[in-house]
Amino acid sequence: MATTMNTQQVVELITAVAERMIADKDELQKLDAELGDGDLGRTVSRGFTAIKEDIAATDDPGGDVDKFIYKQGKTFSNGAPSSFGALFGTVLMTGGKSLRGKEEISLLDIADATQAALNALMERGGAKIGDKTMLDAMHPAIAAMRKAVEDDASMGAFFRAAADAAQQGAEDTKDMQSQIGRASWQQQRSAGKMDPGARAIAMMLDAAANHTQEG
Amino acid sequence: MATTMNTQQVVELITAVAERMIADKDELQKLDAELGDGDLGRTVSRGFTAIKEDIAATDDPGGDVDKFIYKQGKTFSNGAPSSFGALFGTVLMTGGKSLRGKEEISLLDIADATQAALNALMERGGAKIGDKTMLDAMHPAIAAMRKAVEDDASMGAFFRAAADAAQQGAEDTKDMQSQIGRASWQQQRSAGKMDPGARAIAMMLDAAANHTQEG
Amino acid sequence: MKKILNDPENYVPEMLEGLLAAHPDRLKKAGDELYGIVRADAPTTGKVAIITGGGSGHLPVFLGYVGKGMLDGCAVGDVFASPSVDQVAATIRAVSGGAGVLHLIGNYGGDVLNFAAAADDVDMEDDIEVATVLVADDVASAPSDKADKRRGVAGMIYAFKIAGAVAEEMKPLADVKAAAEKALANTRSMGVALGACIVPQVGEPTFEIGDDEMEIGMGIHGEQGLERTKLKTADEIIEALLNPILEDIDLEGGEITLMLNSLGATPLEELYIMYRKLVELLAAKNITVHRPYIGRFATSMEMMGASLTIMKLDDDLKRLLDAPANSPFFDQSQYA
Amino acid sequence: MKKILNDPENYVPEMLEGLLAAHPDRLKKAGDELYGIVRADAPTTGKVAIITGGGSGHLPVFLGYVGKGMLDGCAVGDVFASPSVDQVAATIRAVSGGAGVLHLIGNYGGDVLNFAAAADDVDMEDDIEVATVLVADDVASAPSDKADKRRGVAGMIYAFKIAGAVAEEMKPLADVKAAAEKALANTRSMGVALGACIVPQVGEPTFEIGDDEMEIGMGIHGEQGLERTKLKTADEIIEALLNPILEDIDLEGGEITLMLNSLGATPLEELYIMYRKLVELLAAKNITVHRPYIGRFATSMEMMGASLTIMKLDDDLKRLLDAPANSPFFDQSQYA
Ligand SMILES: Nc1ncnc2c1ncn2[C@@H]1O[C@H](COP(=O)(O)OP(=O)(O)O)[C@@H](O)[C@H]1O
Ligand SMILES: Nc1ncnc2c1ncn2[C@@H]1O[C@H](COP(=O)(O)OP(=O)(O)O)[C@@H](O)[C@H]1O
Ligand SMILES: [Mg+2]
Ligand SMILES: [Mg+2]
Ligand SMILES: [Mg+2]
Ligand SMILES: [Mg+2]
Repeated sequence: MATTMNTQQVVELITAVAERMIADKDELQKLDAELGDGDLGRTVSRGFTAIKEDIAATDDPGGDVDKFIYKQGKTFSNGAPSSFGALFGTVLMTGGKSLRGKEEISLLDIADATQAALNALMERGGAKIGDKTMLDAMHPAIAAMRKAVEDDASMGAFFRAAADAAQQGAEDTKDMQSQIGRASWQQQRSAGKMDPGARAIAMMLDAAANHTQEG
Repeated sequence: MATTMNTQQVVELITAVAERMIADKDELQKLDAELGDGDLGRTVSRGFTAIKEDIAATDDPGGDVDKFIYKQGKTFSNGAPSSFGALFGTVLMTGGKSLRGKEEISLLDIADATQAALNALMERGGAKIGDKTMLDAMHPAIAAMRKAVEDDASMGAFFRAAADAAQQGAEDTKDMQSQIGRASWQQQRSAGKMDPGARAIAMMLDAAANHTQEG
Repeated sequence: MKKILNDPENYVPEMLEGLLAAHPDRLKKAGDELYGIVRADAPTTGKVAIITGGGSGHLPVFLGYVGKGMLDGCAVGDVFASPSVDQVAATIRAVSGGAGVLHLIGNYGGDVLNFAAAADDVDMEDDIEVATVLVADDVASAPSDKADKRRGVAGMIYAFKIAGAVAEEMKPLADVKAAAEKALANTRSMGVALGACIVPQVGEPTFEIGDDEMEIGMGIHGEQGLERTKLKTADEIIEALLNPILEDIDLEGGEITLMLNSLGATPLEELYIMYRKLVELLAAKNITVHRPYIGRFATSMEMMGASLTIMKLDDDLKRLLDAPANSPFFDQSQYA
Repeated sequence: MKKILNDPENYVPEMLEGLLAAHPDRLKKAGDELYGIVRADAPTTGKVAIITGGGSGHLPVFLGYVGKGMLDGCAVGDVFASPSVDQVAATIRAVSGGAGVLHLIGNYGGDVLNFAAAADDVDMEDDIEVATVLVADDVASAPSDKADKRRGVAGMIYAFKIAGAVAEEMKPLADVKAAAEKALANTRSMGVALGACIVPQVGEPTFEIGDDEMEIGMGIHGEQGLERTKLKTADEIIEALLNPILEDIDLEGGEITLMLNSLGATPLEELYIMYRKLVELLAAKNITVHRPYIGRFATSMEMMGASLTIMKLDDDLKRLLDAPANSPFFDQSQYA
């Protein structure tokens, strides 16, 4: 099985993730209502709907893979202008930039792009690992991705490992106290609740794993 | 049995009426909620409480009967400044003025004073008989008072006849359409409901009848 | 009852004490009378004084319009109740500058009677000349052949503004009265309620209204309106407010000012949503809008709903409307 | 959901269309961008431009302070949501008068990120210099050793007013920024909620609160507060709002201005009842009040509750606070 993706495959992957996130938005809505302001479900559904619309509106939704991913970052953040919208937009934009010039992307490229995105998030948003954010799902996911690359895993196994690690990371946020964003205003009371952004990341990776394992 | 009252007896009569009106204010509240703004219970209880307080605060609550009644009119209307407060204040003030110079008041005096008050109300408030107001209780009550005087009735019988006539007048307001005051805004929808001010007049006369029949 | 208060019986006096503490540069008591609120520099010698009054619970109505370019004083009643004769008389005495006093009040029985009795008192006791103009702008409350029976709502603010501007020009009482009458002859209002308010001393809503209902034409004290229906859209609601006004006064092709007013809880956002449709409807009749007032000008505490008031303009009314005015609740500066 | 609206998805664009129809003399779109509202005469050449932005549903915040003496423009988000990068960038471009632009925004993640990204865009694409000041005045949202994490509430209005007055004096960007920072260093806020509001696109209350409950320190989007208790008296509530502020900033013996603000449904009457106690409490600490603002300045649609904001004054801040300002929502004329 292939361990690279061309633009068309990336479009399909993102579309699959988008479907899943729109379908499961209520779970995120509820988590964000507990810890934040309850709009994360709306944010992901608006952001991914904007991406789907953009893909549908473009004759050849492919083109250069780096530019495509970058553009979807802009689309996501303009379509869903909340914290997560801006930050996940940054993930895609930074990820796209880090793939500059590639025709096809490898699993290692994906791990590297996710790492670049993580760094950019920390710079943009000022959060650290352990602050109870989406970073705490991305960080273990990257480690799992690298390990999967080392182990010559299939693309499906690669995303499955990343998804599981992200989910564990999301679970672990329950024990953390929010240090940043809306949830930080809850101070001690934030303990015990799962970070909705971390769960969103885990959910996306799970959708990616399902999609690539099917294939 | 006497058919005149001195100031002291008027004080006792007004006090008895006051007690009754304060006790039964909820009935008026409900009628006014149907046809007006639901404050008539509060109005009568505030007005009569002010009168009771004024009586309690005065060493010799008697003095000249005309001045006493006039003063209680001012007290009532300042203590309960709604339509009914102003109008019933006018009743007492006009009644007091019409008794100018009297030491004792006869039943005929009371009928004449009530007639004077009715005239003043029509002038002040612009309502006519049949407009569905307190006038429609006072008007038949005056006729009954005059008949009782002709019949040499006792004071108790005099007030009982007036009270019954007033109550019949209040019942008859159900068939009228409000032409004046807040209730007139209900236009056709005012039909079928008893005028709260008319009922208040009937209730006062009933209290007066009970008091004087006891005596 | 969800309200920020202490003893409900002290709702009005405590509100007034807070008001006087907040704005001592602009407002004071009428002598010793807490229930009489007048300009800090009252009386203004030689100027006709304008007073209003009525029940509390409608801020900025009534006392919020006491200030330069508008009212000289206001007699304050308990929540939804008239001020007393003595309170009105004290207010008159505190503002009288020797040129007469105009009573500019809503057409509510208690207020009309008590202001009239107070006018008698100051006429007899102080030789103060009083003229009276009643505000009766709510088209929902009586048909046009009984227009004098209508109750007064937000339209009174236009009368305050116009008559106040004329008084500020030091015109005589007859002119100030005529200006108020002219403003009101050109003014009509119509309201809608979505949710009730609670009179503090009562503790329960003034009326019941279903979660999906509204009432067109309801009065500002919860007086029954014209029609109880399912909640309609913003576009339908503004049309239901505008149409009875257009039927009552000919505005076609003319210039108007208007007041789109929240009864309290309805947010400004929703007023602007309605306004969007309103200008469309007016444009279709070639009616142009000058200086729209959109906000909370006459409320019923936390009542949910809105009212629309329209005043037809001519050059004269327009000039008087544009004149500056200032109170702690209403500031129309030279800029606007 | 009891709201006057058409399609909930159109709540914000219809509101903006109504706004622009109502005030074409004072406001316009940022080019083609409906979600950017700027002064009708923007840009002002040579003047530092100040913009803000954030979610809708808080009128007069944010766009209500676009006007002479205050802001030049505002990027508008959906209800309780940030404006997008493109919307912010369009707003910047429409107001930039060549002297730089100050972002003066609440400390909310989405807004902070999107305004920063827009600043990058206009820096790279248009050579516009942007400085940013975050409003973080709500003492309930973080302890004083983490004051930079606090959220921004009504205190931003003082920053708009002070920085706006300095910009109007044609001072450079550094001075305007410093003025905003100084105002905010002197400003603290604290709120209480009695009842929730409904986000139109959600259709259900943002939080549940019992009929006899209140929550001290709740955020303006329903963010959980410090303490949920039984409904207290007005005197107790204002003390609960004041005390955390006094613990956070030393005001004893000084002069302040203050804003006693209704979150929407709470009537002005109740603000004055609280104010009565508030001046008493302040007087006991020898704190004097200059120019109190009492009304609806920063709301959450029909939320019931109130907030208290205090800004400590010196001669400089006082002069800038007193400077005239004018918008369709805020008019501080020469009179007052
Ligand atoms: N500064 C930050 N850095 C990284 N992640 C963040 C940051 N701020 C918020 N997040 C993530 O965003 C999620 C909330 O997103 P969202 O609901 O859009 O926020 P809001 O409604 O407060 O704008 C959080 O659960 C967290 O994972
Ligand atoms: N102009 C009037 N003339 C005679 N009676 C009147 C008049 N207006 C009102 N009333 C009487 O007053 C009663 C209502 O009194 P009240 O509740 O005090 O009025 P409101 O609350 O409207 O001021 C009516 O039921 C009617 O009997
Ligand atoms: Mg959120
Ligand atoms: Mg009544
Ligand atoms: Mg009444
Ligand atoms: Mg949000």
